Amino acid sequence: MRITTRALVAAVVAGSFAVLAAGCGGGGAGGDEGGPIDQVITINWGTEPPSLDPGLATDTTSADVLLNIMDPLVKLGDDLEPVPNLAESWDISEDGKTVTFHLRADGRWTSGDPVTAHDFEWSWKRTISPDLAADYAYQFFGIAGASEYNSCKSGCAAMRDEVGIRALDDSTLQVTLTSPQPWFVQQAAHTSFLAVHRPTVEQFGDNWTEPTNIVTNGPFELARWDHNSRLDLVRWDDWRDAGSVKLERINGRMISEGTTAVQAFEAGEIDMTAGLPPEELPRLKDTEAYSQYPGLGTYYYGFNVEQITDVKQRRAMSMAIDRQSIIDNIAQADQLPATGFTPEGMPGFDTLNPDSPWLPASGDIDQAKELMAEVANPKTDVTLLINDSPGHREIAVAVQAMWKQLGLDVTIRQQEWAQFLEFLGPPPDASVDVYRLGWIGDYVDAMNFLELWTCKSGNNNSNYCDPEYDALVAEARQTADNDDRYELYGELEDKLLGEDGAVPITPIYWYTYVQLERPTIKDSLNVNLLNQTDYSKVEEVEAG
Amino acid sequence: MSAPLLEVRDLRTHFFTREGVVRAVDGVSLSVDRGRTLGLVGESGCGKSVTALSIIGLIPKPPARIVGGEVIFDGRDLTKLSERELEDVRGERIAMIFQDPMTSLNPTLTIETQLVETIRRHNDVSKREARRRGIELLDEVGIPNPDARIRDYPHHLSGGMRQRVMIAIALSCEPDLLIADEPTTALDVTVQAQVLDLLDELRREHDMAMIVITHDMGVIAEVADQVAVMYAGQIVEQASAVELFARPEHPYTEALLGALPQLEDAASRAGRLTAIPGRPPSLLDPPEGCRFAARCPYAGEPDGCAEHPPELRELRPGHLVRSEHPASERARSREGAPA
Amino acid sequence: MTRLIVRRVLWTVPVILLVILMTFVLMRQIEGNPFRHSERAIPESIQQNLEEKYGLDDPWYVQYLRYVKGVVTLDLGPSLVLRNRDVNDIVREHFPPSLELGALAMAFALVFGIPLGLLAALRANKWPDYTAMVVANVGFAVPSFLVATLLIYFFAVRWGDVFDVPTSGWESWQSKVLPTIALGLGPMAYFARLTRGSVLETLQQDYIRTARAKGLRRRRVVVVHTLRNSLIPVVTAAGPILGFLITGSFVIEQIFAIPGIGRYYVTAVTARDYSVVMGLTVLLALIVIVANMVVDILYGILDPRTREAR
Amino acid sequence: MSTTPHQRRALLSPLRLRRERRYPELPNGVPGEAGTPVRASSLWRDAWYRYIRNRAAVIAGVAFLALLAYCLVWPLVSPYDPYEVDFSQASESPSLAHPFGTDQFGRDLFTRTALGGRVSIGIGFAATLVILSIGVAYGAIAGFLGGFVDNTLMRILDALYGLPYLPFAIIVLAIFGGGNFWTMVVALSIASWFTTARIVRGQIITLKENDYVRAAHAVGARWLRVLGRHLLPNTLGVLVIAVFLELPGVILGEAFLSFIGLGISPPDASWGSMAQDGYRAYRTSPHIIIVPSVAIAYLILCANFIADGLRDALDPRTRET
Repeated sequence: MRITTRALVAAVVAGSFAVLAAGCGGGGAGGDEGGPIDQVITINWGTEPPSLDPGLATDTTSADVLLNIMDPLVKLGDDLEPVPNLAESWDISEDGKTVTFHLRADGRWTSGDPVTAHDFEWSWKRTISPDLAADYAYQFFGIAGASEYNSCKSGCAAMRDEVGIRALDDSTLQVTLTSPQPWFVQQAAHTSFLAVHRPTVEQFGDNWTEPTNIVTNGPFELARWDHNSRLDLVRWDDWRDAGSVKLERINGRMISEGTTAVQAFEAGEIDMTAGLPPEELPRLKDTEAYSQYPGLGTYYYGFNVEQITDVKQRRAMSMAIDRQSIIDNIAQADQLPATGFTPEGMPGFDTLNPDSPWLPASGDIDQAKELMAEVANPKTDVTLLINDSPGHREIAVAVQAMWKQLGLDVTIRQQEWAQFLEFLGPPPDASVDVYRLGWIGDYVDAMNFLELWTCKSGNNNSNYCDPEYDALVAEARQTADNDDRYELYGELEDKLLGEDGAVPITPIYWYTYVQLERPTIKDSLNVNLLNQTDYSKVEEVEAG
Repeated sequence: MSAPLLEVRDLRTHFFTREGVVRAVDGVSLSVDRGRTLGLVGESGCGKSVTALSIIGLIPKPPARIVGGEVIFDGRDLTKLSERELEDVRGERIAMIFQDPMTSLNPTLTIETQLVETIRRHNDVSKREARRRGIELLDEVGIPNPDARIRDYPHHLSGGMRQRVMIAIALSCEPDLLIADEPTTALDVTVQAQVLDLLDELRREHDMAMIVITHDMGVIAEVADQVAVMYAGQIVEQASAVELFARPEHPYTEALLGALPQLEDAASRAGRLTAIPGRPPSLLDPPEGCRFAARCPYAGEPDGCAEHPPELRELRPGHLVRSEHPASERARSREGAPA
Repeated sequence: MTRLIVRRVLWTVPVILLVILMTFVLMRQIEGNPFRHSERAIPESIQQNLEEKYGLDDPWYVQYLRYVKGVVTLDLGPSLVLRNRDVNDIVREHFPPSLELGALAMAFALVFGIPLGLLAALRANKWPDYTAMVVANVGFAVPSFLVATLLIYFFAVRWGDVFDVPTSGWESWQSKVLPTIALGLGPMAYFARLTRGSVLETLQQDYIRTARAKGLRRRRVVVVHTLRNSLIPVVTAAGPILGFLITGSFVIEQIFAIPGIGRYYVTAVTARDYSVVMGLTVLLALIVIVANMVVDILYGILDPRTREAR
Repeated sequence: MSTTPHQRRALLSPLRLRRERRYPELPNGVPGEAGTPVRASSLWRDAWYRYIRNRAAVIAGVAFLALLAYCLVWPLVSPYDPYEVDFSQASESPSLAHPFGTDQFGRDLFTRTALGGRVSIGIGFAATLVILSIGVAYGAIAGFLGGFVDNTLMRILDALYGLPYLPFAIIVLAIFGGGNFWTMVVALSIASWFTTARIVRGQIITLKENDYVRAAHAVGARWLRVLGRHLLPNTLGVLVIAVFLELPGVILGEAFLSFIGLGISPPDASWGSMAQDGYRAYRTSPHIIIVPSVAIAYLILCANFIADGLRDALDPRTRET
């Protein structure tokens, strides 16, 4: 069924100029023919969600779906602070090591069973268990006994009981942490911390997430899942707060190619899509459908400090990069030129941001050249490692040209993703001098960014190792007080990028999320800093 | 005397190629009476096959085109007929068989299909009836066990057998004229005679006229009533077979006959016609005068052969020749002025 | 004929084993970790759990034998990347669209290509010939991604209201039009050229002259005598092309967001999903082998000479 | 022997476009046929004469040489640095200063297309040569040794014949971690030689049965000498044709791989990777995808017509008549 004609009629009825001005159809596919607002929208998930099992999901697409079909204990508010959801409240013990969630009594599974604290205990321990071999088991490693249980070889059952997750009764969930972790409650908003329906999982095994089997407990139900093609959600009318949910149905396509997605949007086939190709942004920016959200992520270039040993060279190279030009000409989504590693929007940003002298927004080629001249044994043949997804290549070419002015001969080495990760290490391959990467927050605390650069971090691809840095990170972990901790984060940032910083990395920009949204739903749509959309709050409205 | 069955008058078929106009058939006239056999003889490339194909309108168009002349068959000029009208003549009134039986039958269809489609094309009969006739025909042309053979594909049969199938197909609608283009050239020596005998026998039985095209004087001697000798796109001599063999006039005919081995000797066949020194002229740009002049042992300055093409003239009743130096005249002049 | 088929089927076994071995050896050369999909590191213990779960810590010959066994028992094992899915599921879900797309494109190529080539040959060196051959040459030479892009832009975006075809997807019949054309245009051009050449060659055959000398109507000469014999090289070329269309359409699948096997193959290689790559490669080899067998059979039907020769 | 002769013919004849008709017993003087005065020329000179009579092939040949000259010479004399990034001139439409416009980095596309052509054509020919070498070796061994070896090798080919090479190319590129000139060559040739092997083997078998080879063998010439002196030179014609028949497939393969992001590393470019750059920008700057795509089409057209011309000039079957 095509929607163009009806949608145009609908638009005229609603007296909307915007839809016509956008030059395309509008409204959603499906739904009843009656009113102008059918509360059915069609979105683009982008890709196939690799898994709808909260224990196994590791990616943003799966999270997008899961957070709308499942009921997390807490959600994140506008400032990323935890907001009660299925847990109506929580207590944190004096020492900060014990967190107790109090669940609402009206949580229900689609099977009719109530959602209890026991569900969470079982689900979380399932994710931690070595049998499931979940990638994100480590999300739980802040819980006492979790990492031990995950790597157990024998006596696993006993170790399972040692894990600090306990349902005291149907509505009380007590978690014991290894250290005070002020971000733990926010972390509980992550998909890994959702509960699964035990009888269903036990009955169907790996196939429990198929649409015919799955039992969920969120505002929407999985209506249809054609792999790599369609994933549709419908409102679950028996959800505890179904009255507040406006959308009746979310039809989801899976269009991974950005150009294709934009075409589908302009042809009126979808009402919303992210993943816009940067090349298209100048054209799309002027349309009403374009919208842009700040993101909690950093796009950066990392130096292999064992290859580019002189800090002055690293500083010079960092200064030579014209970040604003890269943003304006290549990335094109009004990203912010980075002034530190931790992105703007992170709680405590004002305190911790180093306002690094090595990261001038528009570059400072003269000073960079001066610095470069002081380098005793500069490494002039530089290999820059990037992966082959769209976008990185263009930035690399620009940076290559910028560094050429410092007399550096940069070879861009483009590798496909899995191989690229192998080369990154850690430790990185000796042939790598500079690499590109991005980091997007898992949870809302600068720790999530700054712990990357500890000596033993699995994500420290720079060979940077400073015991003082590690000590500061350890101290911060034990510091429950936010302000004190933010001070420590500031020191960490200075170590990286401050006046005397080692500059093991040179952040380029802080992410923004851009997407096209039909004006009829735009105002009610909200994408948070972690790039999550809560469709239970979305409504199709008349365009303003 | 009744009108001949086929009369070709001043036929000109030219090939229009990128290099220029090739005058493959350049003013050929000949006639065939009902029930008689005309032998058309000449070396390869002289235009005899193109003449035959022009008669039934099968020349490759483009690049070939009949640029002049008439082909009067049974009172109708075939060159004036449309393709559809010609299709009705072909197979039904004039049939043709070709040199190479190995390639002239469609390898992907059974003998039956190829016979039946011909019969049914020209006769309004049922499939069954057509098949019955087909078997009869195969029997008539001497194929053993015809009701089994009819289901075979051509590649099951030997060359001689295939040529018999071709003959059966050609005869299937009782044509008035059968054109046989080098019907025996591709066959084994032992088979050649059988096929020729068969053709001659069938001609008599069915009261057909026949044009036999060949470069083999032996074949002519065996089957032809009348003979036309072609050279470089033109008829150079025409007479009854008896007359021609007894008193050849054109130096070219003489050479052909002179080169004829005494016995049917296959081994020397290949060399037979090239025994005449020199090569025929290119028809792309034929010489203005006599086309045989370059190879003619008698051509000399005073005769003007090089400038003025000789006309076809009747030396004796029924004996035409295109030469300034026919044998009989040469003999006379030799008598007058002994060397 | 039957013996031929039986022999070909029997030969399939060693060839499939060879393909498995080839793929296995190639895949083992690839560096990369099927369990690490993002820049986030995976703790050692979790990595070990995963390798144990999927048997990647076994010696290579054990793994190879497991793959062989999987192929024999038609159980291709679990995907290493899509955690809730078996390779069998993936094949079942992603193969039909590819098969359909390939078949449609093939049908398009044949239905338009053969008549175009025939027309060109029958009007050789006249304007229909030149027109057809310009179409064929351009269709053959222009890369399919440009064709796809232009088709989408003009027919789905620019004049979308007129033509009523969507830009992407694989659901309604309208959504299948543009991908079919984009994928089928190249083969169509190829078949047109092939048919033209083949018909021209057949037309020179002595048996065509015979058919005409028999007075057969032109239509019969063309359809029964010329076309049938001319199709032999077309059929021969069609086998590999079908294989290519079904499996090699990843660019088209990508551009049109079609949930097919070609698009998935690239993803699987990139993600180091060994079991999926292995399964898909074997499937692909099977398709090609079957396509070749079909060609041989068709070939035997079209050309009786080859029927008994074997 | 199964299907070989016809399949071989199919492989050689697909692109046959202009071929003089064979006339029924041709009259003297019709070009290229019996009766033409015998030129005492070698096979290759004869082929050359046939080739230059084919107008389309001659035009294609000249066009191809012009393309080569452009790709090789223009970057040396171009006023623009093909690597210099200048965003102030980004994505300009074709103009007098930039006949093909500029790309997203403000680089002159006329210059970059020439550079991309070097890479694409270079990869194309290198991969084709690798394919032919493997194919010749395999085909020659099979055709020459015959018997059991031939049978086994050919059954394997029968089954693999038509196996799409792109999936294997993708795996190979993953092994190397990405594309550069030589990894692309390996990727594009690793599973593409089956067809060539069949052609060569068929050719060798046919020639092996030829009288002069038998004669050479009968007078005691060694096989190796027969192979070197008689068989391979006679296969050469087929191989020259095969180069231009394979080329379009390889060029397109390179373009497809580049298009899905497995192409060669920047700032170098091939036509395929340039098209990939252009694809995402096609709405605002369509010339960026059209220029390299048209270049690919141009090259393929040239290769097709050259292959046609060469085949008509060299095809032994035409010669025999």
